[in-house]
Amino acid sequence: MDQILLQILNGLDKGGAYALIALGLTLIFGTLGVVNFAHGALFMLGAFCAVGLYQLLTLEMVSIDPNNMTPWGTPAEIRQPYIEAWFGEAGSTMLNFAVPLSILVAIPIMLVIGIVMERGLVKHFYRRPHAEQILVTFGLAIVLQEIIKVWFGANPIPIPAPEAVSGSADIGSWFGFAENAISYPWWRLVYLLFSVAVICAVFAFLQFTTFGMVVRAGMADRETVGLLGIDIDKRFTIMFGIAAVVAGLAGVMYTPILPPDYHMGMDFLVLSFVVVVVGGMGSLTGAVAAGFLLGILQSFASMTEIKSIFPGIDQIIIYLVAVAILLVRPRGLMGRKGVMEG
Amino acid sequence: MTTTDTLERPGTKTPEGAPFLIVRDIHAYYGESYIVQGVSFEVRKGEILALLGRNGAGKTSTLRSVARVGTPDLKQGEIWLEDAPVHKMKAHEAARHGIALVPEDRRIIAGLSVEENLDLAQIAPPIGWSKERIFELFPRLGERRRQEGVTLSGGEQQMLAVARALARDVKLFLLDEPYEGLAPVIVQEIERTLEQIKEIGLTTVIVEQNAIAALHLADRAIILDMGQVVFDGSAREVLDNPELREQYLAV
Amino acid sequence: MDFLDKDNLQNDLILIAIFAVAILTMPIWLEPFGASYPDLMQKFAIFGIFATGFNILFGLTGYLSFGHAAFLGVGSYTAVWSFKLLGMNPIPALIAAVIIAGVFALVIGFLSLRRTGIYFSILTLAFAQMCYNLAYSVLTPITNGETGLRVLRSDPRIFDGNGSDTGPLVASLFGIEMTGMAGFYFCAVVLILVSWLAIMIFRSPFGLMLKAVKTNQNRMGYTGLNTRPYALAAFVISGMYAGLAGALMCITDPLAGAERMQWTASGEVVLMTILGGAGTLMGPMLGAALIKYFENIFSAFNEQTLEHVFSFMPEGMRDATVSLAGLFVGEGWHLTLGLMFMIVVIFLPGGIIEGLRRLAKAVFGRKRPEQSHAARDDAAQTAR
Amino acid sequence: MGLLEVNDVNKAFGGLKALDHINLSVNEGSVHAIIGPNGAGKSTLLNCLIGRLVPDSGTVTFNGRSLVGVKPYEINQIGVSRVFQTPEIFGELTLLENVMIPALAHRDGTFRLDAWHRMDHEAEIRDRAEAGLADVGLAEKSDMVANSLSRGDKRRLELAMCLTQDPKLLLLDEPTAGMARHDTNRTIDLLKEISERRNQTMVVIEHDMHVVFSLAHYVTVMAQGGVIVEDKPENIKGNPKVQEAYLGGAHL
Amino acid sequence: APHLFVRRASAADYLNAPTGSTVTLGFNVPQTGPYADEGADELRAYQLAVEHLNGDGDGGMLNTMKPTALKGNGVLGKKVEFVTGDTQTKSDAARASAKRMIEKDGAVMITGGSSSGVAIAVQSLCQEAGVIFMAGLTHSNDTTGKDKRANGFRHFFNAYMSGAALAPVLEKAYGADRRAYHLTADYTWGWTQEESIKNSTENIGWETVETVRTPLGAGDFSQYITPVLNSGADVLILNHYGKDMVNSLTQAVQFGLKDKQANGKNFEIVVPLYSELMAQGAGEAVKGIFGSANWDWKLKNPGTEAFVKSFGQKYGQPPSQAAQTCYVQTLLYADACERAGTFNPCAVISELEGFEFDGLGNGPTLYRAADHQCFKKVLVVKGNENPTNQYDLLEIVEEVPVEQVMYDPSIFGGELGSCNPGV
Ligand SMILES: Nc1ncnc2c1ncn2[C@@H]1O[C@H](COP(=O)(O)OP(=O)(O)OP(=O)(O)O)[C@@H](O)[C@H]1O
Ligand SMILES: Nc1ncnc2c1ncn2[C@@H]1O[C@H](COP(=O)(O)OP(=O)(O)OP(=O)(O)O)[C@@H](O)[C@H]1O
Ligand SMILES: CC(C)C[C@H](N)C(=O)O
Ligand SMILES: [Mg+2]
Ligand SMILES: [Mg+2]
Repeated sequence: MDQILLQILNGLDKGGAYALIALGLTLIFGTLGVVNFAHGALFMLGAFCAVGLYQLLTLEMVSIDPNNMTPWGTPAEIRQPYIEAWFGEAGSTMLNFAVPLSILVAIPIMLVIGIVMERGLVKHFYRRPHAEQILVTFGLAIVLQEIIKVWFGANPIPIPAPEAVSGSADIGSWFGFAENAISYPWWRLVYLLFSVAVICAVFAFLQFTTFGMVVRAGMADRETVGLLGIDIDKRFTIMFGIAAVVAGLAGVMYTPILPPDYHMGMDFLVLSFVVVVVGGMGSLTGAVAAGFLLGILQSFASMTEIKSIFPGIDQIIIYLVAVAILLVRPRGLMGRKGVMEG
Repeated sequence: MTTTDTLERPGTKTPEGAPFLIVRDIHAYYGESYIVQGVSFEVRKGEILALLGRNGAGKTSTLRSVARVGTPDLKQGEIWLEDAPVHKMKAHEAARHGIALVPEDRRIIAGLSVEENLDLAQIAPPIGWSKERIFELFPRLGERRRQEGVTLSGGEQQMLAVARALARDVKLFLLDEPYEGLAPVIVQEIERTLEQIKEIGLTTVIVEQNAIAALHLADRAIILDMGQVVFDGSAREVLDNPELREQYLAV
Repeated sequence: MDFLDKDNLQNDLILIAIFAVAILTMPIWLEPFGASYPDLMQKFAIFGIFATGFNILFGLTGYLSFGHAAFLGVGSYTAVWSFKLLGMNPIPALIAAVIIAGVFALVIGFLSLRRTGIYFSILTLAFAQMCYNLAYSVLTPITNGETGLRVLRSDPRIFDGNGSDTGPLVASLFGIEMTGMAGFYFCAVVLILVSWLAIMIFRSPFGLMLKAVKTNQNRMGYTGLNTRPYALAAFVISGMYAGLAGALMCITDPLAGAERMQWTASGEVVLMTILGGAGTLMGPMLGAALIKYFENIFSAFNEQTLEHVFSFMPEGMRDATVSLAGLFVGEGWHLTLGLMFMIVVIFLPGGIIEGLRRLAKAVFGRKRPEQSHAARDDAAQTAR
Repeated sequence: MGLLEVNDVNKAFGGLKALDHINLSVNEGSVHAIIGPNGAGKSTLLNCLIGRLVPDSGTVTFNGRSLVGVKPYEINQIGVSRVFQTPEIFGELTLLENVMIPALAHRDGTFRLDAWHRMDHEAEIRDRAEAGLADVGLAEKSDMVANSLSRGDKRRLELAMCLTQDPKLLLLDEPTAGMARHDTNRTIDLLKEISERRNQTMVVIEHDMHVVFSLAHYVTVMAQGGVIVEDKPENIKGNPKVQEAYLGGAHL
Repeated sequence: APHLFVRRASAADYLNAPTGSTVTLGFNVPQTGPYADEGADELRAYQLAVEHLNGDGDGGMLNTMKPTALKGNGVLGKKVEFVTGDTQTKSDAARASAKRMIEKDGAVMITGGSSSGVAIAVQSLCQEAGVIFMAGLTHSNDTTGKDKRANGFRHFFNAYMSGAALAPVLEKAYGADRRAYHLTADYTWGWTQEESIKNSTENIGWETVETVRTPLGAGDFSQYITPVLNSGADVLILNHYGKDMVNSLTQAVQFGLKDKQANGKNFEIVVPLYSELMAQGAGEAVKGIFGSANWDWKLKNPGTEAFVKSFGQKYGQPPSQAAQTCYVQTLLYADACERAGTFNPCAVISELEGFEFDGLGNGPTLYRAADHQCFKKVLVVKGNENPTNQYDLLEIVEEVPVEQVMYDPSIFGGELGSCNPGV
């Protein structure tokens, strides 16, 4: 019983992550119609905003230690983070909250990245064939990745969550289960809440303003929307900026769960495409629903009981479900007609 | 048969009022095909100009150039609306200056309901007729306000396209075959609307295959052939000149 | 309507003849590029076949499959199994691989083609990823998992397994080992044959129907044509090309690994095709060659080789140049690849072939008197 | 019994009755016009004939065979061809290719894997296609890409595509809309000639009364999903119901 | 082109016999993908080795190796040159790269790799082609077990040795009454390691509760970790490597496994195969966690000290175990050539087979003739609780003597075959 509850919780959490990662993609891909293979790279850049800030905060004052030598015969160094040297206690607190602080840093950075990317590159590709969009965004993704690799190396870089939420929560005891029967890492709960909050914010923005409708209209027919006096380019740029921020935030918050490396974007790329398409092109609700659905199913498919009946099911469950859904429902869970069907 | 030298400023012929729209020697291309080959004309405020010619003459291309839509690409020439240099604008800027184009293929936006199609027209200023007023003129649209625009019948779509232009506060109305596919009763209705519009003093350029109907409405007419102006004069002149009608309009 | 010109067949024959000569003389003219060693030339030919086949589906019908690597993998495994069971003759391996890959393509295509656009792409992707994941783990008894399936001395090899068995375990056709240059010529001949087939398809009524599938499926239906079998036939044909390519990989090097089926491998052929020019006859092959060249030659540069290259410079400048250039080669070759992708799409929309066409136009002016048939056809394709 | 029999067909979109107990009979060799106000259900009716829509109830028989639930390509193969209100053409192909495709479909059926044939050996198909283009006056544009045609020309292209198929029944949804008068007249002549020479059965939807009265042997007037009158053209003109619902004071 | 044939047909009795004043070695490492950093460190070591062989630099382990025939004037009087390539950690790419080195660049020996799949694939390629393969990082039992080849050699240890070395230490630390839960990367290497560790822990009396296979590159392992919580296990064994291990370990710690109590004992995590880079990637999470290693830069012996010194001075950081094994493999190969007096693979193989040496950082070592596997001490290490500097991530717990990790070469099956000189 607790096992099942735990898997449900875990599935929800995974689903939250999938939904959040797919959300940024669905804004660009499902809404603007650009097959954005650089989405993973945006996610990765977000994570590296956190890495960058963390490294900035842990920048160390290096002084030569006269009493010690390294084993290879050069003088040893004494290192102390500037931030602690300068701010003492307050400095350590900042360091502790590096990840949440990164959110503040990542929002403007990702916004600028998104806008620059749209203005400088993607803008010219709205009317080009999807194939060319794939090639150019994939090229961009590789370039971004390699730049990060040159700068930060290829090895994962761990970023701790704030201490207060680094342990795990004894959720079971809240609901009257035995002690420690159901415990779950705090940070993952935070991530789940964060996903829900961001998803709601994006929904609110697109549903309660005409922005969403205009962008949808612009995607269907830019020319006509222009004839109605609307500067659709500007809106597309904003949309792209928002999507980049969403992707970036998903990345920032993911760092304590998965130590980021330059390649992490590619690993999530396929998954996020699958989630968006299973959800249905052009539907935010669909993407979110698909994210949660796939997360929960994946969680269950990994249970030993199920794996012993269908060996290997956990490895293919996402694709299997994707196939099943797409064969039964022509446009995924709730896709809109005519979006990327041709 | 009168053919006007395209270089001559037609505006000088009719002295009353300064020209409202000046199109001066515009050249436009689709990629490498040279389609609009030096078209010039002027329209005075409150006037209705009929733009006539055979299929492929370049009527649509001319209208699209004036509305500053991306294709065809206007490579040379000037377009002035009052004192505004329209040729330097993008489509949405031109629209904000009061130019409205009702495109020939209607361009109802997929995925949006009838009402949303109208809402869309009322996002950017200047805003024109209210939705209520529009639905009064076109009750059929009112009945179908929640239906997806593209599932309307052909004629209903045409109504929506006209309605969408009216929803904006327009100075210059560019109509590309507004009667196409409409039943005679509706044609009459739109004709009446256009007459009303004319009374308000709205300046209009209308492209229409049904030359007779257009000429009855219009003050002046231009005939295009092979991307060039071959006639520019009053609507009466065309109606009275069977030779001209025969040669360029085959009526 | 260029393909209706009277002398058309003749034009095509000239085209394929030139092509054949170009391919067969590769060892000579690739020498200055450092690409004239057998393995790389084999890869050019093999991936040329793969991309050409992919183009029959994507370039003509517009269906963007993101799972074609699965058929390549299936072809590879089939070929190795044919070696293991039947013997090291490449011919049965080729035939079996094409058939089995065709069967897979038939099943996957039948299901995936129920959808269009991105939904189709994701379906193919999902099928291929399932194949990959299963091949990597659960199906290890058949695929030998991560290590890859190889021919072992203990395998039955009905037709040549008996007797003293000390020679290397490589495919051999009538005693000619299919490694090295012999392997390359074998691949080259197959490439020329299937390129001819591709030209035939492009020029056939069937090919025209495939183009029609791309532009307007509704109209096809109202014109009395059933689009599904056309799309499915294209899918199966291109799957067979992939299977063929997979088999050739094993013929020149008898090992089949699961990573051949991963999505990145499917993505690679997509990139090759678009890079060269989707829908053009020769573009995909060019794209394939370019990517393989980068992968094999650019990744091999290191500081030492760079210093050789820039040895004419004064020391300080050389060091700076070497460390700058070092960013783009060796471990940085991906960076160059990414930049190349971007530059090609940005400046040569429609791919390299289209770029060449424009270049030719700029150089020879508007009116090119006698243009080769392929160039014209390619131009017509990319202009769309 | 007519070549085409539509019997008590109904079709609703949500609450909207687009077709309301429609009956229609088209005799072999006749030109049957359908007119009616916008939104009357004319196009919807054609959609039910070609398999794009399936009627909610009622029967449609063509040449004694039911068309309900039959796939569009099969319906076309048994001889029903349609020109659409918004042109459906192969936009990225040249005009000649556009017309050769129906010619091939007519000859080869719904599917044929003739990958080893060569188009340049298909002289007969090509001649046929060129003749088709010439019929509608597009011969000299045969190498253009269809998307770059003006609107009126797209119409004519589509007509050419349908004519090359030699259909038993030709459905025309506003074939002359957007055509210059001159070409409208040519199209009328062409259709008339075809109707007489081949004894071609046609159903024409038109708002241009000139076209209707020049061509039609029978006219069905629809309004609000139903048939209000069916008669010879001469009788339609004066019918008060038709006047009110449709013609207004239009100059005929 | 013509020279291709010429080279093949040259008078020498083995493939790629160096004709000029230089000899070319092929360094085939992952330069892209998740193991790129590891590959970069391997490449550093190779370059250092070449430098030392050619008599540049301080000579490194050339000075400590015993016995040695190396003179610091290249190999057999020929200057050592090298070519590099990217394996991408994929068998196909690795083989393509190795083929380029053999066919185009004329390499007489290929070395490198960062995965057993790649190592086995390249090893069999070298066997067919007729050059020597000196494996880099590869830990699967298969490399010198069922997939062993006459032309291939491995200095690195394997999963069996990891198990044999770890078990007694684990017994000492955690007792004999433990219930273990395995999470295993679902591919060949993972399976062999799981099997080896399972066998050796069961030998000391542990019980195996469950062995669960996880897909390669899963990223998020939470759905595999949650079932561990209430499974009745009190030890989690992570048969993962690289990024997978970094992620699974980090996440296991986040799920509170390290602080958990089970069966009245502290819950423990074990990572049988450790590396410095993984420890770096996992950060805090590695503290106090046991594992095994082939070598560590903090070892106290002359070879290690010499190597760390020259590596550290050149690159400003200590070498990883990947670097060490690659460096050593290069020296061993060069030494064997020197002793054989030729680069002919068959002669080199017979020099390497049964070769006993010392001074290369691992203490006395034997290249066993039966399976071309090196036998030497194995280190049991533990994540350092109080690192004094950024490189001080692992702490050596025990140097397990070679006898304890020795096994009978026949237990893994396989067939060496005969040497192939390539002509
Ligand atoms: N997108 C395009 N690309 C290339 N040529 C085009 C394009 N659109 C139109 N043309 C060509 O430009 C010429 C003028 O077209 P335009 O649409 O302006 O004619 P029109 O007078 O409006 O005709 P119609 O009465 O048929 O609508 C035609 O010859 C047409 O073929
Ligand atoms: N898919 C649909 N969904 C909802 N309503 C539809 C759909 N298709 C058609 N309609 C409605 O059905 C009615 C009949 O449409 P139809 O297209 O048949 O009209 P029509 O007689 O062809 O008119 P027109 O002369 O304007 O083309 C219209 O009111 C239209 O809005
Ligand atoms: C790099 C190795 C030590 C581990 C690796 N995963 C292998 O397969 O062997
Ligand atoms: Mg027009
Ligand atoms: Mg209609």
